[in-house]
Amino acid sequence: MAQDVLNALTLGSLYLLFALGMSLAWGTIGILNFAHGSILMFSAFSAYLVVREVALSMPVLLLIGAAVGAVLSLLVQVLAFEPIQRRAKDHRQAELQILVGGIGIAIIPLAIAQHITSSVPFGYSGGTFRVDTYDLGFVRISNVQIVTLVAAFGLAAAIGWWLKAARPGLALRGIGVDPEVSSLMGVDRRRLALLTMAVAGALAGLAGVLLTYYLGSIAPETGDAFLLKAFAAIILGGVGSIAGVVLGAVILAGIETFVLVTTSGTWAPAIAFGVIFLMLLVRPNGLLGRQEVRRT
Amino acid sequence: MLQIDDLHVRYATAEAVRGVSASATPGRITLVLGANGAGKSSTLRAAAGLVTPHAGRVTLEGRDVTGLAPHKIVRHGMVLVPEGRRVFAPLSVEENLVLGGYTATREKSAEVLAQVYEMFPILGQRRAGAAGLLSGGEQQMLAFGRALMSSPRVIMLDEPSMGLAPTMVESVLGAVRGMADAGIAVLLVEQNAEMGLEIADEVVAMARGEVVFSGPAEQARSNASVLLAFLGEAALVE
Amino acid sequence: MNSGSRIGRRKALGSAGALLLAVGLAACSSPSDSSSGSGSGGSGGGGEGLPDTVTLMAINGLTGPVAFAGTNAQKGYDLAVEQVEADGLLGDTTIEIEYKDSAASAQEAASFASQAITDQKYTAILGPSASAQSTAISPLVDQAGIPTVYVQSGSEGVVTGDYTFRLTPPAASYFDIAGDYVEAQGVKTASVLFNSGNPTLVQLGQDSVPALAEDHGFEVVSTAGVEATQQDFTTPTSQIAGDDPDAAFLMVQGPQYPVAITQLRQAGYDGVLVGMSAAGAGNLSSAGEDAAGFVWPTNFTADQEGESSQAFVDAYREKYGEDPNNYAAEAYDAVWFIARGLAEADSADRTALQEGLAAVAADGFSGAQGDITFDGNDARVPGVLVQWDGSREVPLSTDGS
Amino acid sequence: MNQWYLSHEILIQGTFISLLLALSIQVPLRAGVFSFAGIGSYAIGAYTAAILTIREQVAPVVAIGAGVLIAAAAGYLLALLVARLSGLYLGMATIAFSLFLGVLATNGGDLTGGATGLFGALSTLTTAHVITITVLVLVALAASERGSFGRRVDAVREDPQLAVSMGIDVNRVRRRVFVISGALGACAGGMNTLLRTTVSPETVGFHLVVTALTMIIVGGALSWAGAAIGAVIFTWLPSVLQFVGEWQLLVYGIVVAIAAVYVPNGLLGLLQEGWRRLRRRGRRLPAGGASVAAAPVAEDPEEKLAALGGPTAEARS
Repeated sequence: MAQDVLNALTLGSLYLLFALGMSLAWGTIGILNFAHGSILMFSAFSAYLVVREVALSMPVLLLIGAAVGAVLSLLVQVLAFEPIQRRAKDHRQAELQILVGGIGIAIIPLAIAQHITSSVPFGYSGGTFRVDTYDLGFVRISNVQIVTLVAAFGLAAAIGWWLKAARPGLALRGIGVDPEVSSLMGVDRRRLALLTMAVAGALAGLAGVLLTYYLGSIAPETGDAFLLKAFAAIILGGVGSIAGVVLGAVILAGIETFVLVTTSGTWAPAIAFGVIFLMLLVRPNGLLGRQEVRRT
Repeated sequence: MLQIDDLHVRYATAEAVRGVSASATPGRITLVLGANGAGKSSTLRAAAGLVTPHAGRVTLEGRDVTGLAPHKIVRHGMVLVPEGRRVFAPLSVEENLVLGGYTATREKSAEVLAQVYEMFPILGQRRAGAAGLLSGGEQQMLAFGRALMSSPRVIMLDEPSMGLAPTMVESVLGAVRGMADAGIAVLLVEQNAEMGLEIADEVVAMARGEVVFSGPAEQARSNASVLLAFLGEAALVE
Repeated sequence: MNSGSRIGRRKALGSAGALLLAVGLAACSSPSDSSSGSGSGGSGGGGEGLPDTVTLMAINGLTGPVAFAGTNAQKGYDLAVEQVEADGLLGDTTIEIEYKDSAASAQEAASFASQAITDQKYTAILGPSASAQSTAISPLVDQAGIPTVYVQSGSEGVVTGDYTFRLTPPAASYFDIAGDYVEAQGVKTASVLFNSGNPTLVQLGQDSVPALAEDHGFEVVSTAGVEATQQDFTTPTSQIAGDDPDAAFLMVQGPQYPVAITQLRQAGYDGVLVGMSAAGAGNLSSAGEDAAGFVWPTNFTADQEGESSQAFVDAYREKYGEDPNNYAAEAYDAVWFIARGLAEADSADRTALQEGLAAVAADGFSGAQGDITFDGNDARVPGVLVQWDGSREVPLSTDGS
Repeated sequence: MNQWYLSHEILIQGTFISLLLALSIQVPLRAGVFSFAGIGSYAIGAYTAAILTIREQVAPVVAIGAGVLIAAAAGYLLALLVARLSGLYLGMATIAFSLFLGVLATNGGDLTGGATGLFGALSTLTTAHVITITVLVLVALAASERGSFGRRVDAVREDPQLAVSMGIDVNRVRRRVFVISGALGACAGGMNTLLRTTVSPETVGFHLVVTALTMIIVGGALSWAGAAIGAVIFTWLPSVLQFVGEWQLLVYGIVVAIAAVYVPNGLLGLLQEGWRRLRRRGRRLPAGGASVAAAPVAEDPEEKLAALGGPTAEARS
């Protein structure tokens, strides 16, 4: 039982790491980035390309992953999403175009990674970090599990605090409510949008490297598999609320773990879809979402 | 202080503002009158940088700010209080105000915040509550306070009395007068001409995107019926 | 020295081909008897009934998620074409393969198939390796009457008529070779983890393992399904670790293997681990030492015994400088199968080739996968049990010793 | 010519089926309803046709028709369920609905054939039937893009509130497009199954969402002609791209990304633009814009224009 809870928390922390950046960008600057999974994968993949040549430690790989993720995310923002927002005739059209653009862009890193790896999983066995497992009697926990848990919940707390207390965080929330008035308050929306995308990308990069450590290896297609799960977690918790994402990720992982433990698991894939659908019907703002969700 | 010269604003199919000129000077209220669709809001939005003017000039204290991005114009000392108040509803009252002082330093912001609370005590009482829970009049006060947080030298108000109860309208316009008395240049767009004329120093009347009258408020007040008739006729044409 | 040994092998293969041809003739009572007489005249010289070039269309996922299978199959095809030519089985006739990339699209695959059907230049099709693409092709080719030889495509509905053949034996057909090993390890209880999105894996997990349990006296204590693309196996693996059975059967997709094994070991499970053929082809390398001792039955491994298998492996190593995997071996066998069918039919006519292939299938032949027999049009091999020793796969004898 | 036709028959069939699928997403989109329920309807149509054909040996028209009716009914119920949602939220809810059906198919036991799916659905459906059905659908849709219904749909998209004030029952229009979308999707799914004789859960996954969406976006979102352009391009692109070999997927991704970012009105938009320039009559706006401007506008037109022009100016900041 204790092990199941720990497992659910770990799975939840993986969803969280992935969903955090996505939720941040969506809830504030209104960008639902469908290339997020691809960015996560490609950051982890870049770290793999480096570690294949040089044996590096975990912190260095995490840095590489975060840097690659931030750069990719910025590129996507500057080359795709900014032009879309500049040209779109209204908000709804921009949303749709960003969605499709993200889907299209996501194919590009995927194609490159698939080509180099032939879709064979890659891992960091070339690095210096080794996985150890500790048996605490009532649960078994590995060092990478601890890192993942601490990183996910720690980063969520840090971002939550930043949004709440720091002035740029406040400005970002303002943009989430009313971008135009925010700029009337002197907020440079473009700069904050770039900052947000960079942070989201860096989070995706971190998540990718941690995920690869935690799972042992990931495949080029792994990023996409997390996309809809992360989306379910965001919807469950509520768009624009960091506490909501944390709650959503943990609850989703909890339900999935429960179903896996109590059934043969063939219905497990349906849970995320069920959660998305039911939440949107019953409470579109999510458990902790603000009342005024942008619903254009 | 604020000088708008021969401004033209064009949208996809129509020219909303055609050669409008207006100005606002410290301590005085310039009232812009006009029917729906006369181009008042467009003039303000263009001056604030929300839309790019097609032609013309906007200068602030002699500096050309035409076509600058809105967040830059704020830094030049001019702020727009948009139509419909548009407070950040889910954010707390205080967060709204702090965001208003985004361009100021932390110390300056704290100082002005205290002044705003003094000016609008109700905001101080509700500082931790969500802005969306305030009444319409209170929200308008918050919008004023938020605009004042950047210590502007020019303030543009787009229909502050819209949708408010008559008693609220009076206190809102009182607050507008107060801002001008504090030495700020005020450009006020108001549909409620009679109330507006009571506090205005200068009047600009617009119809179909053009200025049809411009002059001191006394002159407008003395010819109020003529002016109103003209505006009414213009409104019919619209 | 190298070239000397190659000539020797060629001879061996050539005579093997001739022998098969003769056997085929003896067994054959089809209308092609008369023409095959002339074919037999040139056991090393080929038949007059064949054109200079026989063109095959290979529809394969060369890009996309199944690219790994597709590109390796391509190597196997190419090697076999070279060997057939050198062998002289078809005389002066050469086989030419045109490659079409169906990526991951059943529609693309079906479209290429219909191009092959319409264009009389193509004698046969080497089919795609993904079941979803193959099931879309089978009704077309059966109706149009163009022989089609698949590799992989383990699903039902692929080998449906006279014209569809499959050179990859279903994993379930040789899965029982794991039984003796498991029994020798003293396994009394077992857990099963299977991918619920893949028909082959579902069948193995839900039918083959329980059947094995019945035959070899162990009990399946738990069965869990995972999603098609699942990457986190923490919950099922710690459940298995909690149940602590003697053995765990992992029936998942290639990329899932290193993850599942690593997590199972991290969960503290140290029992016997058994998988299926998807664990091969280098998929375990990223798990490294964690996967040491992992055992799976497969249709082919580079170090398996048998003359025909080793001849293939040697030639492959020489040509590509690497060990062949099962995808390459199956593809290699597929081309040899068609070549033998062509020799049998002594004609590039599609109907004649189908009869030739049926005759070859009736007799079976020795190829990269060992001694291949057929159940109808569907290949069967004895299979080989292999073990991951931490860095590479090595064959085990099936009794587990 | 005949030779060419035979060897490309599958792609020709595929073009028409993809077109119907793309239309099942586009019809709602034209009414401003961002719904992917058409993908789920495709699954409903595909499985219904397969089950009826294999088990009951019914005629193709019955097999497909049954799927169309079921999906249309499902679309109606879904429209009632998601009446409160719009935008991306509606999009994601309907994606969830569609993908859920895939899981349902995997767990359907003998009825749906589980993970293997169903095969052997042999029927007498021919390419000519497919083309005829598609053309009839296109004629109906083209007609609906004109006339009063088309104007109502455009109004609902451009400004739902304004549409309400014009006396349009927005919810009714929404329910209708859900039903039409369901019927179109199911028709595509049913025909595809009967032509391919097989259906499996993996053929009705998320990739259909991507396919349909890219066709519409690249082709043009506001007219059936746009969907047709998209369907032709993306059905034939892979065979055209054979020459780029292993980089096919990469090229595909780049094409979609560039189209989505830089050609927001799709190729149809570009063509119309070019045509307009050619005729030097730059006054007519694409589809909706004109009809809204012509509508009796009760509210402040200046504000309305400002709202339309807003984002362009805002994004400068």
